Amino acid sequence: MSADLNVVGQSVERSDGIGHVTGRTRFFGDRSFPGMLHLKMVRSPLDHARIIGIDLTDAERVSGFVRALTASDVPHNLYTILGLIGVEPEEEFVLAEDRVRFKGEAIVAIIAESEAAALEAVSKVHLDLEELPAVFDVEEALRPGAPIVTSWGNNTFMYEGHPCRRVRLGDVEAAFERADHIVEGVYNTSPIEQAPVETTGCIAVPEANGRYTVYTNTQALYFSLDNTAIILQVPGNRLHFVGGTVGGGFGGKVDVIVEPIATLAAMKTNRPVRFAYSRSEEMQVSSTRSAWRIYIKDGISRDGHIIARKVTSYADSGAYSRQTPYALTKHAANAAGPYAIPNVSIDAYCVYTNRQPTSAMRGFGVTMASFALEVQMDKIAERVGVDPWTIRFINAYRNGDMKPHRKLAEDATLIETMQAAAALVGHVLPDDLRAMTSAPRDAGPDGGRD
Amino acid sequence: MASRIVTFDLGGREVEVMVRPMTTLQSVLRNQLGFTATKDGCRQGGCGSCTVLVNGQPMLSCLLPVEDVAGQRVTTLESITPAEGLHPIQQAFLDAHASQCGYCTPGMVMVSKALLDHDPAPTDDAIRHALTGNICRCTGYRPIVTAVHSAAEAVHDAADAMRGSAGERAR
Amino acid sequence: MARLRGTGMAAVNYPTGMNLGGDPSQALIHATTSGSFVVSLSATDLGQGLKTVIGQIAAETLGVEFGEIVVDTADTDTGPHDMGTFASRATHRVGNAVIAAATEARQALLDVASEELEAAVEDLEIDGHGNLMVKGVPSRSVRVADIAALAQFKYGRTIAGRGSYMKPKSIVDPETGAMDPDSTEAHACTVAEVEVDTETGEVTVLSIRSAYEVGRQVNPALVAGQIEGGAWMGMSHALYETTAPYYPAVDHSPRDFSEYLMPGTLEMPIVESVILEMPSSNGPYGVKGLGEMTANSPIPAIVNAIYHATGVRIDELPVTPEKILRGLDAMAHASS
Amino acid sequence: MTVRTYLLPRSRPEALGLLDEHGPELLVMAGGTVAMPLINEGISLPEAVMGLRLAGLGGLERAGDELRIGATATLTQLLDQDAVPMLREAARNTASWSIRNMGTVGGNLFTPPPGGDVAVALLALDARVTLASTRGERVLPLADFLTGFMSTELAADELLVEISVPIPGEPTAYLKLGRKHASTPSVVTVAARLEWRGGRVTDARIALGAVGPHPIRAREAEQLLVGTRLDADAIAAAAVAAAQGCEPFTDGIATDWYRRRMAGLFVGRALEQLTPGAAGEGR
Repeated sequence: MSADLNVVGQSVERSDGIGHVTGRTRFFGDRSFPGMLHLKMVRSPLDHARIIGIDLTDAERVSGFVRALTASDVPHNLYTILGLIGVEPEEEFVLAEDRVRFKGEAIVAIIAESEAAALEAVSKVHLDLEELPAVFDVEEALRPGAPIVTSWGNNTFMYEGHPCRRVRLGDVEAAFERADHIVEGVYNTSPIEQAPVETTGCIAVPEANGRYTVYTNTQALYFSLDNTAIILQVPGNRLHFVGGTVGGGFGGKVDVIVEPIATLAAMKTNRPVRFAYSRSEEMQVSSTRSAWRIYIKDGISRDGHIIARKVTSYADSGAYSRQTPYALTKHAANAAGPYAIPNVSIDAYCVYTNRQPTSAMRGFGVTMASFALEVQMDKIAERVGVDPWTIRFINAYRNGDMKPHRKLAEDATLIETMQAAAALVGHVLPDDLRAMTSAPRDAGPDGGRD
Repeated sequence: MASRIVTFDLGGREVEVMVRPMTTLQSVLRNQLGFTATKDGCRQGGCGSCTVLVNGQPMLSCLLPVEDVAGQRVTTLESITPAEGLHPIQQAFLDAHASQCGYCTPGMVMVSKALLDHDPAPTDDAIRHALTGNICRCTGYRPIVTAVHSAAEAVHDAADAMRGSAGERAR
Repeated sequence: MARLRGTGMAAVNYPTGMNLGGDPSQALIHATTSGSFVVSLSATDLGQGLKTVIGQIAAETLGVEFGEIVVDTADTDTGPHDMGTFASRATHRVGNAVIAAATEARQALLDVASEELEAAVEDLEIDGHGNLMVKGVPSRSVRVADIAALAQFKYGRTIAGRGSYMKPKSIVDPETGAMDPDSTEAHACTVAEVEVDTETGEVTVLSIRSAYEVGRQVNPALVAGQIEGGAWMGMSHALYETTAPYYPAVDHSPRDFSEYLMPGTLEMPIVESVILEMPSSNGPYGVKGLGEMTANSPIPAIVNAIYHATGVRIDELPVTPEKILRGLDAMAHASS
Repeated sequence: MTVRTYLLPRSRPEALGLLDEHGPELLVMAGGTVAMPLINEGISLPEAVMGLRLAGLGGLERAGDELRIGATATLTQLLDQDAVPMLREAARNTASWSIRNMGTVGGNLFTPPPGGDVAVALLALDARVTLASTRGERVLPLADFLTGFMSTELAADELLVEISVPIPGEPTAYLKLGRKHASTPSVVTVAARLEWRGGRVTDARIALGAVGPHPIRAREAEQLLVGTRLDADAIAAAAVAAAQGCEPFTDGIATDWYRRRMAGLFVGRALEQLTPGAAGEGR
């Protein structure tokens, strides 16, 4: 087929390459506008607190101060980014109302003539906060008596009545009973900052025709526009979003955090307003990938076939869940790995704590599953007494196999990929592994197992 | 808070700017002069995306009050881009796919320029050491290191060709 | 001082696209008077090269040179809806939308050419280099650019196309988790080689070698770039990165790039890869999604290699020198 | 506070005069690599700042058996000199090229741990600092100048103007452990210098960085070495003493446990480099 193609398959030069090497590629922050104002946030210094009072008096006296925005200025101050695709409930505040749930939560937006003036005014906003007990561990948050982060009485995201995303195939407990080996593991991963070299930001500009143009480095232009329209309670046609050139994303720029408040600021001042995260805000305030704790229990037959896999995963969502509930669904769909396992049980919990919120990052729910599963596979190999290649080959899924989520595998090529990797590193595979393919199983000796 | 006028050489032309106290060179370049090739990745001196050359030495424009460079020679990526085509370092970055998002590229090119000006035939070790202050989140760095090697060869070949055309072949 | 070497492997799958679907991407294409084609999108390029591969896919489908394609993105006033660039979806979704739009535009082009050349549409072909001809009759060949101009000025027609691609939304069964959570699956297998200093616990990653099955490479140099950058990021996640060094404690979270550790030019391992292409049934020209997965298999491969080298199992990321040293201490204590 | 006054004195007397005039609220900045990030983010909000880049306090010269380093000599200048190899090594292991072009030797003495890698070397070298004010000058051993976490002997009206370093006659060792190989904070930094007579150590200096509130001397370890032939037992004893005697802290880079352990290990590794006949001798 490749022979029939002209340019697909060719390493043509990047179309933005010359712009990149000359510095002419225009990122959002390379624009500036006459009269542009700057927005900086007053953020919670505490992990969990009740807001008693906000005193703006000293801030308002700062030379260059233009105005402040608080929760009452935001037309629809409660939202969830995934509300657009039906994920509920609305849970996050653009600006905090009565309570802050993590250190760094936005409370007051300060708009000023310069960044320096904005920073100075931020330093002069006095917050009266009453500290509340906080919870930081993904399992402690589930224990009775733990401080409750959400507004609905427990610390889990609810999946259609369940506190976790469930996947069930076969009967794991029965299979554990007849397994020759049980291998258990618990895996922990740290939260990860996406760390694009360009921080998240935007500039909102009032136009002559009453519309607002928002130059943004969002990864999802319409997601940002639609959420902004909802939060500001304006028709979408008042908004014009321009982007498409992003200085690295890695999932860090799919949250709709900067555009709504910057656009509101432009509306309230009738001036262009720039709001971009500082590097420390990017690291300490913007959402990260969740910390994960993953428990795996596997039942294995004497010959090395995994006959049952039970996975219980907890993603620490932080104070707001953003895209994380969806990551748990993706995680649950992939938490058995690329293996044919007839009995699977997966419970994946999205848990709220008083940490920095979490959201998307490259590998959304799967990277951490792959880490846990592939370390687990080595432990299984060691227990069964085969090498790491063999254990993966004999368990590898093939086309036509039913995955735990009950979709039949269509594009399985794990076996061929492992064969290619073995060849690349000079690892000589035994003939039976070399002869395997991902073709659908027949009724032969390799097929039809439990 | 009186503003001051600061004059410096930017890529061979004298520029004069009026600044508030302690305005950074980065801010002057980007916000006052529209020289936005110099990037803005952290303002902490940690990412290298704002690297410019001051009297030929790489420095971080986010940490440099513009008043400190009054009367001095500042070189940015705009300054080294020729009227036609590309600087050999730019060409090498393009050919090696040493940019993905492109945000680190200006800083990387400027450090590479300083390196090749100091040392036209750097070792692999010298290239790697020169780039330790510049963060790239996309490429894994190897394509960038490869580009600097190629650029060094290209500069060297160009010099050879020039000598050759001058009829000074040793052979 | 002992330096121990070890090798570890890992094999992974990665699903393409927003997992439950319902995530449309749209594209519009029109020809200019000079025969260039403008692809209008609202999808974003994060640096992975979307603008480039979309240009390639449009050129391929239209049968013109890559240089004739202008990719105009992303502007909500001009670009039709797109869900966004994430979930390894962009090349798959936008690519499919662009194929649909280009196919429609190509048909419009052929319709005009059919009138101009007085030949049936079925008898026409475009050669991939901007020449439109009657099959088997090289003498009856015109430039696509000329047909584009004639369409505007002689026939008063648009040469344009609309395209959309959406995987229908899958509803998850809340009891069993039955769902359709992918469009296709790409695969990778990585072998990592490490050296561990048993006195400091420091890990040097010597090499990361991988096989990737990606369906179809639209642009091999960009694929290689994703793999090289992803291997680095995987190594970074395995050994360095954290915003909570002592989870669940919230202390010592980093503020800058000196505290948020990532490997640099002095830590680069050898990265090698081979690519398999086993086209997917639903991706544009068989594409699967590669972008996200390249950081995945290196992580467990490195962790497994550390175990192979030292006998210390670390089940907690990142694997810091301190964790290894404590593991070595515990092993020495147990055996003494 | 938006910076309202930025002073850029062109000479040492002008700098001292301005310092006197503006008093202790004046933030003195040399290379800006520590102060500017804090100002840029609004963490530090000084009203008035004095920059020393043009104050004529730079330069670096060999004078007899001393290396005299102007307070605003850059770390790059330190890397380019060859009179004191240990200082070259220290500069090479500090930050990145651009930062070294901006950061100053004097500024490094005020950089809180885990920074201050050059100060560690200077401490092992028995450097002395010259402090000047409109009242006059005084010279202090660096060991006495560093008094606590981000605190020194510097009076409010004084400027650090020069660091003088006796050029060592014997080989020295300098090792830095970071989590990466360059441009990274220190887990531990060790600088060691020994004097010998008749195959025995007659004097020892071991300075440690990132394992105390400021660069510190491992005095007990130093004493244990004097009189020995620097055999394996002596090295091991010194390493243990250094590890026990330091005051490591936990940060995002390393725990106190790991820093203490590495302090011992790297004191040992540094001393091994100084063993007669060891590779690396001649530094």
